[in-house]
Amino acid sequence: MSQRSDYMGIPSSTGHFGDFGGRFVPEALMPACLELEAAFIDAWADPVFIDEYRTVLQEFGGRPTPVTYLGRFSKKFGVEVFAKREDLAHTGSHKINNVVGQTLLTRRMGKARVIAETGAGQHGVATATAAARLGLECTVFMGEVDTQRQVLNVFRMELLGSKVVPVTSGSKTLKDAVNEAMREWVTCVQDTHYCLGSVMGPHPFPWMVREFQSIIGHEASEQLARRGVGVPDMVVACVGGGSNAAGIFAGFANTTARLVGVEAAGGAAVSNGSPGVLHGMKSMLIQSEHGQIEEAHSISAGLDYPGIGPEHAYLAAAGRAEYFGMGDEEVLVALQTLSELEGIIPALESAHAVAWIMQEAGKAIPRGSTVLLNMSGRGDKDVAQVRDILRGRE
Amino acid sequence: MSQRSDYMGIPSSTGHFGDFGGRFVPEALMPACLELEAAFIDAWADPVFIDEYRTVLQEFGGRPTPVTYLGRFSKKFGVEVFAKREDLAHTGSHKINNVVGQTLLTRRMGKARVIAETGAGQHGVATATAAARLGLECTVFMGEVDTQRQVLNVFRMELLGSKVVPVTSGSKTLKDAVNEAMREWVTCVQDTHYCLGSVMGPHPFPWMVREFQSIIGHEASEQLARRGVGVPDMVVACVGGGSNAAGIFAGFANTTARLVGVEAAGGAAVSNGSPGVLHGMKSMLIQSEHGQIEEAHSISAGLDYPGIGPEHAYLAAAGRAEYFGMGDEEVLVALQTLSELEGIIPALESAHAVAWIMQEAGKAIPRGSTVLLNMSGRGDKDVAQVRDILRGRE
Amino acid sequence: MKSLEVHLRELRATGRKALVPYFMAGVTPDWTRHVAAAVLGGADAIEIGIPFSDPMMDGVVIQEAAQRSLAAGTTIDTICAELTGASSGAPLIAMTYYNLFHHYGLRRAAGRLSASGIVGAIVPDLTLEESEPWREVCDDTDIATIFLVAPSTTPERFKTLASTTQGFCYASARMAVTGRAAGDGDATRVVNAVRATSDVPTYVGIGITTPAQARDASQRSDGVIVGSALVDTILRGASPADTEEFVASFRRAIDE
Amino acid sequence: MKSLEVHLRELRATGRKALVPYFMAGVTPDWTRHVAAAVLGGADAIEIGIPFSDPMMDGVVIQEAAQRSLAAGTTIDTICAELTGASSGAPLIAMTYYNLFHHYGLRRAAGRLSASGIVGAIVPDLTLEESEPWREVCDDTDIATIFLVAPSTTPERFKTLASTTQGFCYASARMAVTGRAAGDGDATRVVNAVRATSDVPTYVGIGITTPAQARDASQRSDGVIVGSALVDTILRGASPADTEEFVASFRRAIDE
Ligand SMILES: Cc1ncc(COP(=O)(O)O)c(C=O)c1O
Ligand SMILES: Cc1ncc(COP(=O)(O)O)c(C=O)c1O
Repeated sequence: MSQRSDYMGIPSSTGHFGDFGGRFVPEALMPACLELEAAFIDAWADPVFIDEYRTVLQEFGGRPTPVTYLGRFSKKFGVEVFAKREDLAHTGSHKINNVVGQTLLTRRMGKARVIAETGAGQHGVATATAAARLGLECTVFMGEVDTQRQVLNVFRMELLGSKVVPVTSGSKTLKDAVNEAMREWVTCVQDTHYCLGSVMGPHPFPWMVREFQSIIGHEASEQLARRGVGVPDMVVACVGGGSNAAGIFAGFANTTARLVGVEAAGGAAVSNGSPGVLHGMKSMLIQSEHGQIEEAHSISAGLDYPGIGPEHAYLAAAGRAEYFGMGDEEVLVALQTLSELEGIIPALESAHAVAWIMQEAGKAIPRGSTVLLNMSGRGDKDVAQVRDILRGRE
Repeated sequence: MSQRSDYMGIPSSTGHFGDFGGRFVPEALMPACLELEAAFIDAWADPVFIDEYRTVLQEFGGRPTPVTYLGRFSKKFGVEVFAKREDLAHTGSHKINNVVGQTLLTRRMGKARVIAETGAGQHGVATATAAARLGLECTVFMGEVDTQRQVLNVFRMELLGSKVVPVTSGSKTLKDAVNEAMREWVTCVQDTHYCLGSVMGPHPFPWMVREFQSIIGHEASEQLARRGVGVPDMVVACVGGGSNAAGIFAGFANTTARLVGVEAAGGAAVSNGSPGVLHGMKSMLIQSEHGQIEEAHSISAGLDYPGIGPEHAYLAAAGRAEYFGMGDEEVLVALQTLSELEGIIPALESAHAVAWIMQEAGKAIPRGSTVLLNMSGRGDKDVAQVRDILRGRE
Repeated sequence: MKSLEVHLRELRATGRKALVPYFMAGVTPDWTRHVAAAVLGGADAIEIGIPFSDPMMDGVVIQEAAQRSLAAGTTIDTICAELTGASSGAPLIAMTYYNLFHHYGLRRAAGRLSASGIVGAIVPDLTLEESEPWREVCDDTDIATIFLVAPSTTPERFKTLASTTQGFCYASARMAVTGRAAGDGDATRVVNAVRATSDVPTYVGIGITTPAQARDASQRSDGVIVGSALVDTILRGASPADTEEFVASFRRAIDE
Repeated sequence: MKSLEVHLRELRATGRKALVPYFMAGVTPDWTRHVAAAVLGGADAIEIGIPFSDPMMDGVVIQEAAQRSLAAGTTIDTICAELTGASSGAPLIAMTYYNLFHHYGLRRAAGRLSASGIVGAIVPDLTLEESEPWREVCDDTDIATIFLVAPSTTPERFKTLASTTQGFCYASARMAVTGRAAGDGDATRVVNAVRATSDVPTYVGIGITTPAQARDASQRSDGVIVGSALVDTILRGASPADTEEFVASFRRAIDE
């Protein structure tokens, strides 16, 4: 197992993690990226900012989230599994960590408005939430197909005072929502911050979002230490853009823990993709033989993204983290298994990580290993969909 | 303001709070009530039990829940409002506190099965959750009308491994579900615990559930003290059966804080009811001139109960707490207002307390008062309903 | 001793096993004629159900009957009015839930029942521990308060309940609500537990649905209570004559 | 100096304002005839859009054109094949997103473009900071790499961009993607900012939709780029003759 002491530190000055990352945006956005980078560097070195970020996450966001020992699940699969409970954070997933950070930064930069992209709506709801709390204006771009699939999340954002704009270009889903948010950002970059939802996009987003999410890993590391578990043998997280995984990996990148990211089989940018440039970054992407970006396909909307954050591409290339794909079928079974055994209904996204553990317990995960699972979100948002699928089979 | 030092202590040996409470159950259930009382007294004096209860709530349930200062809301209404965030507890409301306690007690009594009643499904989902965690068999009784209104909660319980039994008697809603659970309990009391969902039913339930919920008030009191707020001027909570209110009141019953319970106007057992006997207790009930129990009517299923826990009836009679009703209209507005100003979508139940604060700020609540609001649950479960109502008006 | 108990002890002394059918008052307009018919058919006492919105101890049949009766506007007053003057020839025992009496006013309720000829009351959700106010007001009338015992009842409670009940002791044969499980279940054990501490007449109820079951149960006790099976026939349209024959069939089996 | 820049500087020296229309390659089967028609109509250079699935800098019109073209199977190779041999009479400039070149292989892509007669490339998501690898492989060909400047560009970046761009400097008149807002917005300020640090020809694009706007913008700069407005007519079925007239109308306005 490679063990260097400099993983997940500060990227190069141009925002590169090894061969990946960087900035690939219209010139119109470059000044905003630079301004954001400077503002973030400044804020992240300011104890007052950090204190407010932490306080808001604690008093508003529900942090620290607990680590739950999954007793019956562990017994059944012969590995010792601890779950970091991001499902208990406000709005139901880790997304709140990032948006609290970015909205505070927005205010600090003197901007009065945020825009965001969203797929199923989790990041959109989180952004709308954090924006409401600060009284920031908020517009969320969402593929038209997704607005129809997720009418309730659209309504949630509206309740929170945000405007939701259906995106009708391309495949009308998440990647097009990102494109559209970027296009919008070009027109209003002066007074508007683009609150990106994962460790992707142009520098400094992948780094900044990872920093805002790293509270997951730092908390978990401390919690496991306090519980006497110490460094787990393995840390497992699902990967869409990769923010929850980056967040939890950050607490263990320079330990002996094996880091495993689980992508949707139908959107496995590391396993099935190739290097490319999209949405402002160089990373691993699912693309056609001609370099056209392909749509990802997954039962879980949050993993329906054809790319992965550039730092993950780097961690994979460097051999520090491993990435695997899990299919929809196994994910459905995992969701049911965890619900029945532990009383925790995981988000379909998070269920990818559960499924991988179930599949590999006693194989890639030696019996008796300690495994830290990132329960990135709760399954409430997915219950209607899962019900329809399972009922459809009866 | 009355200020005695003995509110919310241990009820009389027969389970009375003043004129209210007691036990009104078929003889077949009396031994079980007595056994439960003894088991609870024993457990609640056992540091090992208390420690496990607290640990499970912490590591599994997400406690302590934070207290959030509602800055924009406070500014708008001229009172200083702090919200105790039970919406962040596992399963989305305070209900988890009670079911964790009762399921641990079930195991301690050597019983392998729980039954529960549920209205909209919150208590049912919570019970199914806690039962899954301990591997207890679980059956939930739910009015047939409610199973149809809340198909997703039915599915959630099923996912968690519970059996949901639609109740077709009477009005086919919550009160009939309680009746049916009681009827079932008669048949299986030997190996089955009835996990009642609020501070109601025969002794020791009202006391026991209040004790399991009092963690809300004790935490909040400590949190406000640590924040320098000290004892708030007022503590406001919604009241269905009254468990979240009892839980938060318990931390302030013997302080100078005014205690306010907000019922649904269409189920205001204290304001519009009269003393009576139902579901094993003597309390305030909504009933016809002939003593037939009437259906409660509220936009929020969780407050759709024609009674109130007996200790509340006592606190009202003793003048220690005040109870008011809020109508559906005001509640809808309150839900929207809080969402937009604070990024917290409250449960419709909790929105009753919000609505009362909005109505009385500057009136019954003097300007500048500090108010502790119990955010008993999150509104995600209600979003579809609220959307339908608001859309229906457009 | 209340007159009901005097009467039932005398009955027992004759060697006759008591047959106590249950009727839901007001379930049909001619319900009092069913009561009279039951007496003709050989009933020794009659339970008069007063419908309550939330009958926690009752199964679907009696729930249904209660709902029909309530829908027809039945109240304590309407029942008492219909009973007053209509002598049935057998003791009448009210059966209902405590809230109705509580709401009506305990003293007023006891007086009203008594004035209309009722001599006993079964209130399944009124526990021994909570019964004092009710028993006190009944002391000023001739209404006997009848308690239930159940298979789950503890030895200590058997003792207190058997010594407190008036008229007879209602022995639940099973851990079940009315009309749910059939058969006499734990009847023998429950009856013997009562007999071990008291000589009060002890009748078996809950789950007696056929003449054969009634015969078996009566052999181990002082009598039987037949509820849901009879109410069911009335819900399905039985005439008073049918009721008379229904009761008579149980009578014959018991007397065999 | 790349031949494109030499050519465009010479053009400027004649006092003629450059008119650069944009075409989406492959959007119709006869797209190369539209290109030729534009030259007849008075175009001085042609932008050839290579369709990309995720055109972050483009508005709805060019998105739509890209989708149609992709659906028809357009690739770098098909475009180059169609261009090869078809001399258009004006310099051809590729415009697309970086992933296509990256995926094709930078060196291979530059070679292929060059071999089919293309002399410039506009890659709007290729920032100056990331452009070195691409510019390096272009150095082995005659492809000029054209950079954009925008109203938000800082003084420092104006300097570097104006000195790095080859062929001409693409001045976004507005903070907008293609085809979204009309008018020349901040054109004067942006063009002047470039001119303050460099004498590279500077053309205004983004938001030039009418001949009048083109005239205004060309008076403040060295030329104009017309994109969505033209693509829109082709999407609506314009013939090559229509295109020629469309371009000619801009030509006339500019030359007035
Ligand atoms: C619960 C949950 N987990 C994971 C993800 C994937 O995002 P990321 O990989 O950035 O954590 C999402 C995205 O919506 C999500 O909602
Ligand atoms: C969020 C929430 N609040 C309040 C209640 C009312 O119950 P109680 O009065 O026992 O707190 C419920 C019941 O379902 C609930 O779900």
